Amino acid sequence: MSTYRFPEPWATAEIPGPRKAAIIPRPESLVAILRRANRRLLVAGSKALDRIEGVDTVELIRLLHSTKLFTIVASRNTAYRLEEVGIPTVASISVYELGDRLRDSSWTGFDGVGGYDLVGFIGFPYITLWLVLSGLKHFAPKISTISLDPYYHPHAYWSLPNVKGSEWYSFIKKVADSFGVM
Amino acid sequence: MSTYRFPEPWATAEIPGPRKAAIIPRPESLVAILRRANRRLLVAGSKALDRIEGVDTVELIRLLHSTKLFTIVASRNTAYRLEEVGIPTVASISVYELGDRLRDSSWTGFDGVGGYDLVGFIGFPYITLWLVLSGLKHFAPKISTISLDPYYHPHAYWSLPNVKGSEWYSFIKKVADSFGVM
Amino acid sequence: MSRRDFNLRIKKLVSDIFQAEGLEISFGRILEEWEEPLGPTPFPSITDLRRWDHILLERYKPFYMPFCDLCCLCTMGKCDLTSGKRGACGIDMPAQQSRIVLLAACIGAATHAAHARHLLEYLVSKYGRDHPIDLGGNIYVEAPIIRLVCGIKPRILGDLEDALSYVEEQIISLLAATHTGQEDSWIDFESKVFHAGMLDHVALEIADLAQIVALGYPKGDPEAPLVEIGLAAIDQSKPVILVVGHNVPSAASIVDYLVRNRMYGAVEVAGICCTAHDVSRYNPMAKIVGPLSWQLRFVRSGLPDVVVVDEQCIRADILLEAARVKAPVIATSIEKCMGLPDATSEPIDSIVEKLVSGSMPGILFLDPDRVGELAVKTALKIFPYRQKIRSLPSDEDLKTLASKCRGCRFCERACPNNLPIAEAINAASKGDFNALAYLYEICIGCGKCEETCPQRIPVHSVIIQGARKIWRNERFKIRVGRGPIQDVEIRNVGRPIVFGEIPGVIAFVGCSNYYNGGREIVEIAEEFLKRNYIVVASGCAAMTLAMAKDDEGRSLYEKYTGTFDAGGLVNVGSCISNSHIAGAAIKIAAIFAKRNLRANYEEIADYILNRVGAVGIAWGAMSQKAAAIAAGFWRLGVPVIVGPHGAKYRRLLLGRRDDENSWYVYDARTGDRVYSGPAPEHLFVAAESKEEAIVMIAKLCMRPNDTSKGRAIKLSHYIDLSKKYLGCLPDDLHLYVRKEADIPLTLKSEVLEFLKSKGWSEKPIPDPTLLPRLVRKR
Amino acid sequence: MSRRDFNLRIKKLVSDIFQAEGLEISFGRILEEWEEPLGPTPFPSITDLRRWDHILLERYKPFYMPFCDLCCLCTMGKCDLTSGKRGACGIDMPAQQSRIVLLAACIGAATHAAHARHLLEYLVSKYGRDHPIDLGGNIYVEAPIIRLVCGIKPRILGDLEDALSYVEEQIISLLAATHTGQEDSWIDFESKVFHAGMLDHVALEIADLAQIVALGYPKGDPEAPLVEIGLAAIDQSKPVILVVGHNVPSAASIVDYLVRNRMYGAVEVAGICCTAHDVSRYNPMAKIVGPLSWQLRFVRSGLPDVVVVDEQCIRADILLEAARVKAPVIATSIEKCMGLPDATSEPIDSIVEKLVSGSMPGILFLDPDRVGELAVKTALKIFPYRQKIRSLPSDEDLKTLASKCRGCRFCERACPNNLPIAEAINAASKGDFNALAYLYEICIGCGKCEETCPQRIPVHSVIIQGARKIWRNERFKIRVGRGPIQDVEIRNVGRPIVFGEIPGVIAFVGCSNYYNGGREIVEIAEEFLKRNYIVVASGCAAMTLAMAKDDEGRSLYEKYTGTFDAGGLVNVGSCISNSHIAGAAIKIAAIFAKRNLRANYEEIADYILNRVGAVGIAWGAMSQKAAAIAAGFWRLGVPVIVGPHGAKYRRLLLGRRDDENSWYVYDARTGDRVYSGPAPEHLFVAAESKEEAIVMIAKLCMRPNDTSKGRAIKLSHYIDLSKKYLGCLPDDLHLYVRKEADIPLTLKSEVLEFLKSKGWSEKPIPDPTLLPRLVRKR
Ligand code: SF4
Ligand code: SF4
Ligand code: SF4
Ligand code: SF4
Ligand code: SF4
Ligand code: SF4
Ligand code: SF4
Ligand code: SF4
Repeated sequence: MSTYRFPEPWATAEIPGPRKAAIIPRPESLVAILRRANRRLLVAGSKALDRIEGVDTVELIRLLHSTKLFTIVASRNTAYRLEEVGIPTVASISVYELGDRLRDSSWTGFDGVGGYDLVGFIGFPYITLWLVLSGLKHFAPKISTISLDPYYHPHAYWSLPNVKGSEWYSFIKKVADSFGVM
Repeated sequence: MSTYRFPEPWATAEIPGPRKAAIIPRPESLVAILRRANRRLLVAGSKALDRIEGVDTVELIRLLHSTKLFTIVASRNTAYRLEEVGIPTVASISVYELGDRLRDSSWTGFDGVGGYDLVGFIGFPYITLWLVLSGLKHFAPKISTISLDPYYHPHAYWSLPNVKGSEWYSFIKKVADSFGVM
Repeated sequence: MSRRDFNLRIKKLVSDIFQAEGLEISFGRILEEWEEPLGPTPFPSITDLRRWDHILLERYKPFYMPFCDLCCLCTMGKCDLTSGKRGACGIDMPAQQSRIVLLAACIGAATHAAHARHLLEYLVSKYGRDHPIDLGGNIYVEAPIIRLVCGIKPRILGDLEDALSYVEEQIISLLAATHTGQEDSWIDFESKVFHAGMLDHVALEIADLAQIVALGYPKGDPEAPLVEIGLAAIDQSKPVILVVGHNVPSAASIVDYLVRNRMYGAVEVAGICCTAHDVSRYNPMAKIVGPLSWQLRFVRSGLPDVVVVDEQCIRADILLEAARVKAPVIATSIEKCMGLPDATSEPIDSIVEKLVSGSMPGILFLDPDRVGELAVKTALKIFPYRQKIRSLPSDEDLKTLASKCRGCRFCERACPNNLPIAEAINAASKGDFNALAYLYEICIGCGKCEETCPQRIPVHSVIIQGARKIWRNERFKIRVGRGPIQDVEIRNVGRPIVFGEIPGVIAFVGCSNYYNGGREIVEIAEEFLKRNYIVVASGCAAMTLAMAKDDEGRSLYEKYTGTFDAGGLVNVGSCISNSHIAGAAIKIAAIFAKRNLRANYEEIADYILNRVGAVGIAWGAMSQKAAAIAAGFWRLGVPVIVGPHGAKYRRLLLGRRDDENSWYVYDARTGDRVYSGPAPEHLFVAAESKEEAIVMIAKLCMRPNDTSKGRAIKLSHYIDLSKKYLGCLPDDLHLYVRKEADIPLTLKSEVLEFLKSKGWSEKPIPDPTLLPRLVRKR
Repeated sequence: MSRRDFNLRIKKLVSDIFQAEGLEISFGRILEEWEEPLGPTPFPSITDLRRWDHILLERYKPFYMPFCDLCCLCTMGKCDLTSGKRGACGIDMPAQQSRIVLLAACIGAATHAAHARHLLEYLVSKYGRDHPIDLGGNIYVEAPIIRLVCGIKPRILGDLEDALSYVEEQIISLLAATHTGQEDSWIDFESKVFHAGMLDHVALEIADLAQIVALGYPKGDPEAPLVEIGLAAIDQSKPVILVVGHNVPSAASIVDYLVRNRMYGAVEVAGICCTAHDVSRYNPMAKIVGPLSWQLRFVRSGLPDVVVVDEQCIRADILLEAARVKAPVIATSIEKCMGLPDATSEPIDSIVEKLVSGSMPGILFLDPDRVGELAVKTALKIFPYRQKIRSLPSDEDLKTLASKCRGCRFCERACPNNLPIAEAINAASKGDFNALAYLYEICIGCGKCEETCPQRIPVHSVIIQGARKIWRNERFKIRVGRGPIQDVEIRNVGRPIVFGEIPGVIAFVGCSNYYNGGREIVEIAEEFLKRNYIVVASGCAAMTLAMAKDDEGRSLYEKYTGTFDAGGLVNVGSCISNSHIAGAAIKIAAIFAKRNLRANYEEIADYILNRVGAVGIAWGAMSQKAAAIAAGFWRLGVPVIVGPHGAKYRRLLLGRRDDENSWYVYDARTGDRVYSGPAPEHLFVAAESKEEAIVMIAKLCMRPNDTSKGRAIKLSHYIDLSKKYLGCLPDDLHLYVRKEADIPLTLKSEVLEFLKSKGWSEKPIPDPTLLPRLVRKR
């Protein structure tokens, strides 16, 4: 990954502070992280229907979905379109409302069974995710948040670095492949 | 250098922003930087008489002095003691006053001949140097500032990383050696 | 002021009267000569409404999204507040975030208070303390906010000073609470934020009331005139004076001078930001360029010959930008002196000379009454020389400039909206300017792209020039700010609003820091106008609403009436006119529902929260003032939706629809605790997308007090919009249906099926209140 | 207020009088009934003294050291301001830094103004508006700052309200200038900072004057009583009420209740921070624990049984810390509600019950007059149960805790002073606590070390417990704050100060954020006391000066007299008593030099800058208030030195001794421009070390007006101190010798030799001024 050595926030000025996301250097690392988790949530954002860095984001969500690892939720404007293309979401919810629930340690999740220990995010405007991840970093200390967008997100617990679209695609693809799909 | 991969400010919270000092990875790099410069100033700070990270800072200043590269100035409380041990200073000056002159592009230096293009700092309380380097980063854009203290100084143009005292000593020693001294 | 303090103040007054008998008359009038009894909280101090605030904040808890991990406010810092750590003063992250919110709200409220102070001093000096506050025959409740908060009824300009001194004193105390080692609890910081918001609204009302009555603005006229807006509305063949800012005296002085000297028509007066609103309220011959984000593009276009700035939201580089097109700047406010020499006491002609010759790029001139002469003379004299010098690249240069781009994308990474600039520049280098034109439509005109470009490409100028075809036709109509809502309008719509038959009042307010361009709020507004909601607007948002045309070339203001009624689009005016939006909500409680207004804040706010389906949309809120205005709405029980950038205000106030306990109210008839549904669900929320916002607006208009008929109407819109924009039935529908009668007839089977799947059953419809003391039978 | 505005106000008053005849008396008195003619700038607005500010700022230019590369104040940000880039609003880095300085100064000034407002309202309610402002027979110029700034002469408490309303209104306008899109020039931001500072001083004077005259504090008594200070001064065998903060009514109420019920002696009243100063001025039986940095150590010691907090500089975690030692907290200020339930209207005994039982860790109680009863009853009742529970580790636990340390040094990296903690903990794990004791002496008690320790070692507690031998003997004497300087003292010292025979007035003020412990300022102060400088002190610094003993066990206050005269050590009191320090400088101009005082700011400041050798030292300045206080001194022409952390205020105001042009003044006799030497060299400077500070102080005491005799004395100290602490002759000596007669006799040959090496020649001694209008012959 060409930008691996530059863990700067994609939006240059959005410097967070001393606690910054660890870079996920290789697909295998992400695979390992995913395997370790128990209850995984994937959140598809308000830009998930757009091409991001030239990549069809929905395609990546489909790949992630096919790993069968995730409960999937999506931003209000996104959810039904994912449903339409065959990606089931358990809820359509504002990412801020979601953040507000995630930071409540007594919240029992969308199935009423319990909270999530790993939450991946994909398909967001940079600033929206930056802020929500900040809220979670500070107030949901037990959740591992992962930015799966092709931008370094310092407020996440784990983040991809800033990468080109093609690299992003192949990264996610490799992760999905490791779980034996397609 | 063991901490090479952690270019965090030594004072954890003193995060500056998007523009951060480049690490000087090896003594040879510093040697190259020094060779490229024309007018070099070395500033010994208010802590230069103390042991820093267990190292006799005056000894390091002596080493740097012996390269004959630098005009040396020192903080008010430091200058005469350097003189006493045979390290000549052209001035004893508050580092803030010095910063105020350095940012004045019409200032002609201590010899009236011209400004400095490279200014090294050694022997400072972390926060003092952090602030002065910030002033210079923003308002003396043409000067390459170098933190020679064993702490990463993000506001410098070049900085050592956070290093142990022994590493610091041998780093400076090697630099001095390259200029054929001792 | 606490009860005790109020009594003290009365005592003090009495002793004054003792000393100076004559006083009895003037203070007596203010405190006594008004039929309405004094409510419990006249001139409330920080803690007097704290209980109400805590009620709200227990339901609408802040979700903090720290904008920075650090605190850097004192010399013990920076302090790292991550992972639950406390700073050197002992503060933790929630308190620190709410502290910064309070700081922003104080800055905002202070800005309006200072604005009101300058304006009031000026108007009093010019029109006398005794100038009556008379809004004409249709408006008797002249100052709903001042009556509500202060418990006084202002009759003359001078009376407004009492309210203003109170506001100033209270803001000082709030600001003090942000000092290191003061407030340490998030909930009390937030309560103080609400207080700042309430004070801000008082300041807004003082300022707008004063200028309406003194300067003869429209007094609630639904048929206020239409004026022109847009870059292309400005006639280049004439000398152009650009006025930018918020405080109208200088701009009014220009108009006066032109009128007095019969030169109107020979010189264009063009405004940006609220001064534009207000000068067009003063004289509809003035033109409006656009909202604050139009500053760079208009100045660089070279059209303005003189730039007159007053205060607030004016670019900090306006002097530099104006100098690049050789347009002199006249600064007129003590709050924005710009380092310029003070020429107030110099003879006008010698100043004109200096400005025209370019020996001075600008001056500070602090006499509003003479600004007109100075600006006009300068404009007339410089006009022949300037020849509308531009600082935009020529068409030919565009390609050359664009071809310097190395595709590093630093511009995108600096852009607040991370717009796809590099791609557009790349296309431009090949002669295709369409992508630039697209950028123009969504760019907020901040200039950060070009500040950061290592190739020194004037990116923003490239965008503007690339989009010249658009702005050369940018010419629309906007209805001049009409000011307050008439009492009679309130009487007409009060019932349908409170009972839900008018499905909601939607206010578009605030700045133009849009995430995705201004077009979105036009679409949102029209969606609701078509559905017979009442739409009101102010400030930059009111301008943006004008800046689109339908197929017949009409703007929304031409398509919809200016009446405060179903399907009306009401431009109240500038940012300080936001007071009339809050005022309308208050007047519904007072005029329609006959609740006591005077110093009766809690009850009125409780009324509005539970009964008045009003929602504020600040889609591009940028400023500290916007933060204060929003806070004023929160305390009053009006929810506010911001666009994606609004989340940068550091926290949202979110309800939890999944937490049943949050939504119990008292039934005022019985005292029972009754589940009322999550209505309104949030007090302050950012929407991620236009689609989400539209559906959210419809939802936030529901109120516990809705009659079944009203609820059915509101639900039909909610459901319809949800289907249209989100492709599904709302998943929380069951929480809003209390009785079968609430279900819109046409959707009955579908909804019933959904309700069944949720195990729904009927619930009582309460006479809702959150205040135990309002329960009638106990 | 501009001239015009002032006239308006007069007009307004006249019309008021017209309406209400009785008013004539009261306003007439304020404006007319005073022999001194009204100067040019009564109630100055932001721009009225701008010219003076610009004169100062052209000489003393800010050297900005940005504390952050970013701006995060609005939703268009964060903006990157590095490399000359401008933010989305167009602002650049110098403007942004000065904007933040202004914000801090506004917060500081607002805190004092709110403090003054609360206090004044309380005292007026209790003692009446007519309570006379009478400082006794030795003080006729009762309110030098108010007279100077406002042009009024307050005779009763009520008169102070006029000045306070002015302060509030102006701060609001300054705060407004920090809003996005307002001021954009660093020099005008800095001018506004000066304005904030001047307003702050007015607020300080209002507050201290009001409490002195109403509560019967010492009125400039040089022999104000000595009281005890230090942890060991507190008698553990009694119930202890700790009062923390700044606003005295609650603390006074405790004393009153004890006195009224003859219980003084049975309960200890111990104070931290300014409330401690003020309660000891009220009743010298109260004891002082120490400055703000003593909060954690004292609470953790378990000594306090009840903690009563009012406002300002109180730790944000005090409730948590107090709960750990089971001491209930009573919050008493609207500015610090702490999220606690408001129990003001509950019966005292039921509150006591809740606090003692622990069912509530604290309450908010907003009736100062009844706080005494509440606090005392709670203390008496809880005392037998609490048994002085500590939250410090036991001696045995110390080693165990220390041995958990992994040497990661995160504590050091979080410590504001990067203290060598890990080493000390390591030594402690081996049973050697000496290094801990050393840390105790220099630690500022912030607790960041333990917040960050991954091993959860309570680092600060470990330090305290390791140093128990020190604080178990921490017991000293401090002279109670005496308040103002007497007119007769001014008369005595005016001449020697102005002509240089008393070499300087040195004020130790501000907080205890020391870089290297408090001991340093004791050393600095004593150096100058021994040399017959006048030393004054206030706030936390005045406490620190007491906290060291000589070989005979005496503190500085016991060794030096309390007279404002050569070699005197004058504790004026709390932070708001800083007004008397500024007041003394002003009174020198007014009483000694007979300059008109009333509304004559520029002339008096020019006088002080050029003639009064006064220097402020805020060695541990931490707060926004300290920033405001310092700014007040700058505008008045008094230079301020801060310790190393003070550079975090984001900029210094530095003169350039190497730039000859900066140092020309007018000779008031001739109008000639005369080189006056760099005196004073800086307006605001941080010192890197104690040694540098000492020499700098001596230097900054020189003034252009010094007679040769005076200059010779000042130079002899400057040279002597430079040799003693910096090992050499000052390198700028030649700039301060105007005539041979300036050279100290004993050093003549040495100095002459030096002068020769510099090519020195004699220069005239001017009658110095920076104001052309003060030139007598033109
Ligand atoms: S105010 Fe508190 S958290 Fe902020 S820098 Fe100061 S000590 Fe740290
Ligand atoms: S001017 Fe427009 S394109 Fe440039 S950074 Fe600002 S919003 Fe983005
Ligand atoms: S910053 Fe400049 S060079 Fe880089 S992509 Fe943008 S326009 Fe091109
Ligand atoms: S709060 Fe703002 S100014 Fe302070 S460190 Fe963070 S980004 Fe920088
Ligand atoms: S105030 Fe200006 S510099 Fe600061 S964040 Fe807003 S736009 Fe950026
Ligand atoms: S409490 Fe003392 S040792 Fe600990 S971080 Fe603060 S100053 Fe340093
Ligand atoms: S942070 Fe804790 S573990 Fe690390 S060195 Fe300090 S005391 Fe030891
Ligand atoms: S000196 Fe500083 S810390 Fe002490 S009381 Fe005053 S402002 Fe607070």
